Amino acid sequence: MSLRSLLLGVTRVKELSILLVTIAAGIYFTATSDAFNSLDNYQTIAQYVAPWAIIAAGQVMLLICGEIDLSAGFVFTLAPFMLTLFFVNGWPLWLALLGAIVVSTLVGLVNGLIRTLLNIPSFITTLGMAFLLQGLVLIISNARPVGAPKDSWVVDVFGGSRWTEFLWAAGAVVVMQVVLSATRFGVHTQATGGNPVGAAESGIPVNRVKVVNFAITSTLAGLAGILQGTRVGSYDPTNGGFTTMFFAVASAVIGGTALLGGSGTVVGAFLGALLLGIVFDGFNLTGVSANAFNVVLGAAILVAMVLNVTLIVVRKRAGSRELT
Amino acid sequence: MSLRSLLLGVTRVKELSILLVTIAAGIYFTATSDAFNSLDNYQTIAQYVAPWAIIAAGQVMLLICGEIDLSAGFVFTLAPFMLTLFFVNGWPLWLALLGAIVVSTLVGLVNGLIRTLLNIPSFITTLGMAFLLQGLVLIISNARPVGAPKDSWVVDVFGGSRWTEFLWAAGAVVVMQVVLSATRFGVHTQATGGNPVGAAESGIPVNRVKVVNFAITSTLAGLAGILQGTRVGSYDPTNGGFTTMFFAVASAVIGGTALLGGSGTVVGAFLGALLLGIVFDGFNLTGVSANAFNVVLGAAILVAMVLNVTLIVVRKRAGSRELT
Amino acid sequence: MTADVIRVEGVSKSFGPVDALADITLHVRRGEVLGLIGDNGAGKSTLIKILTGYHQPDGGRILFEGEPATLKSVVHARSLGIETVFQDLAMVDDLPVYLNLHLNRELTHRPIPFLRRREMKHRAREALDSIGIDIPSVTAEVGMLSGGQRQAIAIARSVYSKAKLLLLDEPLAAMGAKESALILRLLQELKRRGDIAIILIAHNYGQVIDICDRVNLLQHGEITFDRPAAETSVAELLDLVNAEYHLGEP
Amino acid sequence: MTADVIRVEGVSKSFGPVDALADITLHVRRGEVLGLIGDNGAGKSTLIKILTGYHQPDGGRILFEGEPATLKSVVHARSLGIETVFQDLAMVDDLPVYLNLHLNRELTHRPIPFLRRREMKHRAREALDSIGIDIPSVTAEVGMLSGGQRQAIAIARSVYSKAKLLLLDEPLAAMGAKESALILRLLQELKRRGDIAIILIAHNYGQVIDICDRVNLLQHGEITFDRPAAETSVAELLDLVNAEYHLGEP
Amino acid sequence: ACTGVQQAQNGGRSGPFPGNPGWRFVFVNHVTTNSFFVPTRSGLADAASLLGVPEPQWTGSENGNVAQMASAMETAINSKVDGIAVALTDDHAFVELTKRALGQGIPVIAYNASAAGNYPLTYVGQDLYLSGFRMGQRIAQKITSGDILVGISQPGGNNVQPRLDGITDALKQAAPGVRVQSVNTGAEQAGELNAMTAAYTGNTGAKGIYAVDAGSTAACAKLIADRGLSGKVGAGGFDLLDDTVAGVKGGALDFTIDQSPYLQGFLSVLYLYLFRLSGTLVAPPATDTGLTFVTKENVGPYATAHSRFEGGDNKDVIGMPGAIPLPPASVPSR
Ligand SMILES: Nc1ncnc2c1ncn2[C@@H]1O[C@H](COP(=O)(O)OP(=O)(O)OP(=O)(O)O)[C@@H](O)[C@H]1O
Ligand SMILES: Nc1ncnc2c1ncn2[C@@H]1O[C@H](COP(=O)(O)OP(=O)(O)OP(=O)(O)O)[C@@H](O)[C@H]1O
Ligand SMILES: [Mg+2]
Ligand SMILES: [Mg+2]
Repeated sequence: MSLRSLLLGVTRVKELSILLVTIAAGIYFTATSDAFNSLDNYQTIAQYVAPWAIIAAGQVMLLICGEIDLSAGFVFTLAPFMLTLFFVNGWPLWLALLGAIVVSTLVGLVNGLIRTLLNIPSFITTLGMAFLLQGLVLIISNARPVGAPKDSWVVDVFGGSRWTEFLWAAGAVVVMQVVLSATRFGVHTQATGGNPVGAAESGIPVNRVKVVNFAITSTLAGLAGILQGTRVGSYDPTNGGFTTMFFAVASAVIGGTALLGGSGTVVGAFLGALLLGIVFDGFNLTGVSANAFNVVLGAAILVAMVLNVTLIVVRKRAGSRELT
Repeated sequence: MSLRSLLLGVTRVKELSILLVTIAAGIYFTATSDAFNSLDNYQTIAQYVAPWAIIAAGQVMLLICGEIDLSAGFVFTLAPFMLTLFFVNGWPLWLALLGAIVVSTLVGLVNGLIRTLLNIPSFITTLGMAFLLQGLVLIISNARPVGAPKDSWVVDVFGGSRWTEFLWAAGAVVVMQVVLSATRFGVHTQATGGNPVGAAESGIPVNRVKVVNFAITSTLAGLAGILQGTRVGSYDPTNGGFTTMFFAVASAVIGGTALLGGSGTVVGAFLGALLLGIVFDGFNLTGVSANAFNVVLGAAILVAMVLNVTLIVVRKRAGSRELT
Repeated sequence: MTADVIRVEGVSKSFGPVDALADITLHVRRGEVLGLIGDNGAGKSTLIKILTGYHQPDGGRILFEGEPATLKSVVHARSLGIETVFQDLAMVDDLPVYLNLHLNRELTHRPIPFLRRREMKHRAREALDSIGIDIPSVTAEVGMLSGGQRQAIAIARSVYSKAKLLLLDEPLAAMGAKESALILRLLQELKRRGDIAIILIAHNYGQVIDICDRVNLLQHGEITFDRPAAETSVAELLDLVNAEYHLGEP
Repeated sequence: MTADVIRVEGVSKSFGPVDALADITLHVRRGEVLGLIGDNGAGKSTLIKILTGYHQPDGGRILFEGEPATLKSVVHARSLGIETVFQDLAMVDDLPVYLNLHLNRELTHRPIPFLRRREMKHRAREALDSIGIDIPSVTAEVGMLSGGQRQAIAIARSVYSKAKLLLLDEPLAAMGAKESALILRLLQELKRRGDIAIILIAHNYGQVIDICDRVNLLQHGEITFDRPAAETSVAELLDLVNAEYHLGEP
Repeated sequence: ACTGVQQAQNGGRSGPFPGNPGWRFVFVNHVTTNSFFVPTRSGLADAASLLGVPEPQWTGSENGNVAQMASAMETAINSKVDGIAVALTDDHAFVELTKRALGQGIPVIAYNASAAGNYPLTYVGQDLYLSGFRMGQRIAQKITSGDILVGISQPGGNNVQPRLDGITDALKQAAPGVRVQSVNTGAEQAGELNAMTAAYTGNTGAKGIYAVDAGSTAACAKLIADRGLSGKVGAGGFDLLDDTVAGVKGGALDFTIDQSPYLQGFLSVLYLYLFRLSGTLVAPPATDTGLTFVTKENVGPYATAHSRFEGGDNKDVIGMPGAIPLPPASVPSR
């Protein structure tokens, strides 16, 4: 009886279906490759997942309130170079890192203000910002990669030590999920996306909600960029960009966030990123070469989503049958 | 009096503001570069604009009914290789071209069916399709460009002769604008995006409307790919892709299409593409160096949009004052 | 006495855990106006959405003009001659009044199927004038209009179709007194012509008794009361709906 | 006799070419219920949206509790104690009933400002029960509910706030007879307590006369009629709104 | 479409060599789908086929993303492959990974791009920066003052940016009067043509039109042909796309640079194989795959053969020319 109600409770968890799909992907690769289940490989998967999950944690909030940030990938690229810039100008490393994060936040703020005050669609605002930042990175870096700083506790904490990047990702996901589902700000974000006019009539400061979410997304993107660059040991002007942004948004959408606003969960986005990471790693592990890789990747995304949708239908049916 | 009412009518044209911004951009570059106003340069601009405008003509329809096609850029890439595949297998050139277009249409059909029958968000459906097609192109082409066919009336008509690519673009824009604003299908597309439930309650076959628009977008993308490849004389597997899709969608949004569905015009998207083309061409013309290019591009997009929004406000105010 | 335009026999419908309709049986004849009343959430709109092909029933059957009919979709129902004013109005805010009035029934030229905008505007103007609603411009976007104006458009849309069965889900909810009167007169006019069956949902029992030939009460997913309007009164209906309620008491 | 809670003096508002309000002057006292009636599109909702800080007037001035007030925003108006039930209800379909009931007034823990979901559910249940509306579950998403159920939630939301001025824009439009009666009783209860001023918009003049102390008629952007409810009648109001209309005639 | 069917079965033996358990080699590349590497992939497939090992996996990043390459290399290490060839396009990102691979007995060699401070067993290829530097010197022989346009598909891209840097540095030394105007052409070939055309339209006084990636080079050739600029401007670039070869042949381009990408794949596999087979005894030698300026004199076979060695389809033996043009004179090592 208690097991039954437990099961019943489980079927009501929104993220269940995507979790099952992710597990299915794991089982598939376990069967096709011996090396899949090893700590080393888990770490590799974690490395794929972390940046997407961190950025997605912000994008989910933005998507829920009906916006999108195309420039997040370039904030990801920019932040490490801002850090370097501050660092070589004599700031202590921790302060340089903080400075880079603050710059990232400011970029988000500017995005949000342009979006809300000037009422320019976020697609265009952040597309313009994306190009602007990309150019800025090239100018700052002189189009050349630089080595990440080394030998400091700051480095160890922010990506240098094993798993720290992933821990930050997990932290970001937990914090943002709590913000979304356990705070007024989270409810207001949902209301802003679900019914902008209604939210405004209820006195919710919809513009402020949007600006804050732009700032959050950008901050997280900057953090993710620094973490990844530091882990890899190199800050590279071609990292990040539209590709990274794309996979972050895809993670969110795979995880159940509606592109048209109103609903979504951060945990779902994390599972979406995990699924993509497993698929990427798995196909590399089983030796799929570059030309065929995208065919397999595309097919895997489609199959996973079909499975996901089927599971959602099954889950809903099971849930409602039990309740009747 | 008649002039006044003419002016009044003009202020009511939705695309007026973006047209003015485009003209402003043209004036700016005329002032900064002697070479801007020459037939040769117009042709270069037209070459930038044509593919974006053709794809955007379809994307506008999709965006209006609340969907997006991320795979359009890869249909653009695929179509020329399908043409080549049919051609080297002995089909006459015109039939090979027709075959490639039909394949493009089918891709759109599949996108639409997955979207509507399985109810998978179009972002994911078409993202999966994008990767799949990209892989397919790489396999078919072995990642190598091939020369476009030559010496046939088909080649001359489809991009080979000067200006033909642009003429096709103009044709696509006119036809799609007419479809959008002068046919039942156009009204149904707007209704589907504006109020999906209401449209369905009114008996509009919303799913069919979406599928057809997916097919249209894909068809146009395939056509654009063949035209561009034929003009350049080389079919290249790196052409198109997410970049081209991005600029097509950006053209649409700059031209006033709402990303969340409901409203937009094809002519606006064309003007958006024209603006982007002028900006790209203009900055290359004035010798902006590679590293700085994107900074300038991003800033130009933002400035253009701010101008555009300001003009819209002015236009609305002027229009309403006259009427009162 | 003419035959039933529609007969509903034992129809049921659940949404997951919610049983909206348990076992509905009702019928309407040509030239008849049936009033359907019931509490909020009783399932009236759900029944209408089934008759209009928007929802599929879980059980039971529907006979249209004596023939068993599966109403597959709104298009299908409409092709049979079933027209609806939905409670949520089914308006597209971004489209102008005249296009909303002709939604999915746009007029086109022949042979080239371009829209006949001018004619649609003209007809829209006429239809709205005859209802007597004051709408600034038929080219205004519907999203800008007041609640009553929107409702008037939805009603005009259905009333001016050549329907055999007209379903009206609270058409007068947001209508002013003057506008309500005009619309009720319009329905009376339709009724007099005698070639149409109408189901009207309303919470204003006075209006229901005024216009309807027969009244059905929907309670707990079933029709619990079916009586000619002439043989009942507002007071009786109110008593039925709520025993504790007494007319006149504020 | 208590002082005016709100006074509107010569307020006007246009939307582009449409003059919604020309020159409005009205006032409500504490403990008083003012009925505001008028045709569809007369400008009633526009006036309410101005009083609630959602629109800004083009001209005229507003005095709140005797002081000139610029109602900058909904938050601002609410901070002064002005609560509204909008005609479009301002519901977020994707959110559950209990969160819609507490929209922008969510309860949180201290010092960590997490939501007190359990308590909000509990209060929502109570509020809805006291209105007497039957809603399957307070955790259901509002998008699934019937028209009347949605309206009940919007009313409960405002009535249970500690407002000084309560603005109700056609709160009973989609409500059933039983539910209407319960809500009217609730308003009467609020009125009896005497610490609140209420403006009620309704098209059902019977209800208006029953509950209101005073009736104002909004026509052509101006208040053309202002009389205690006891000194007028449904018939008179109907005559005013439309000379051609006669009560009793169907 | 891929080769690989014949290597489907694991393991095999070849010629005089003993059988092997089907060694799996992985190539980590920075621009996996770039047409430049088509011959490289032919080369590695040929070597694998010759030696009886499965066709190596070709992976990494499509657009020069270092983190993605590092992850791909890490995946290879995790799956305990038998050898890794990596294009070291970053100085820092691959150091730890190389150490880790070597520590686990996985040989690592660098191909196409190498980096200082890393520990690959050897390097097979040509230095990207050096190739740019040589090109700069070559330009300086023809142009000593004025503007030149240099197209680059992806500024900052680690397969192209070093070449541009090399050109700039060489010109600073050899012809300081030349001003380099870089043109951001974008990754797609058609856009590259538009960008180069616009840049030239705006600067018709330019003395030269050059490029540092395959697509932009082809665009230069097409631009010069379109505008009838043959012989009026200096022109050249990299790699051997059809339009480029035609451009050299027709005189539109002065030169294009061939880096023998075939050998980079072929030799890498051969070296990894021998290193394993001999239990480290046959240490792989550092190999300069050369930098050949393809000019009107030696373009003949490039234009006609469509050879698999240069990215074509032709698998036949290619006829030798009657005489072999003299290569650059040898330089004494001391
Ligand atoms: N799509 C749906 N999903 C889940 N529940 C639904 C759905 N549509 C209606 N319901 C539920 O079914 C019940 C009946 O709703 P319905 O809209 O038919 O009521 P109604 O009689 O029209 O009420 P009202 O007079 O308030 O409009 C309600 O409890 C409602 O919440
Ligand atoms: N945002 C807006 N933009 C343009 N016109 C508007 C807007 N809001 C209202 N109007 C117009 O102003 C007039 C008054 O509208 P309002 O909603 O105030 O009427 P109302 O008295 O509430 O009518 P109802 O009883 O039908 O709800 C109408 O003609 C309406 O079309
Ligand atoms: Mg209803
Ligand atoms: Mg109103």
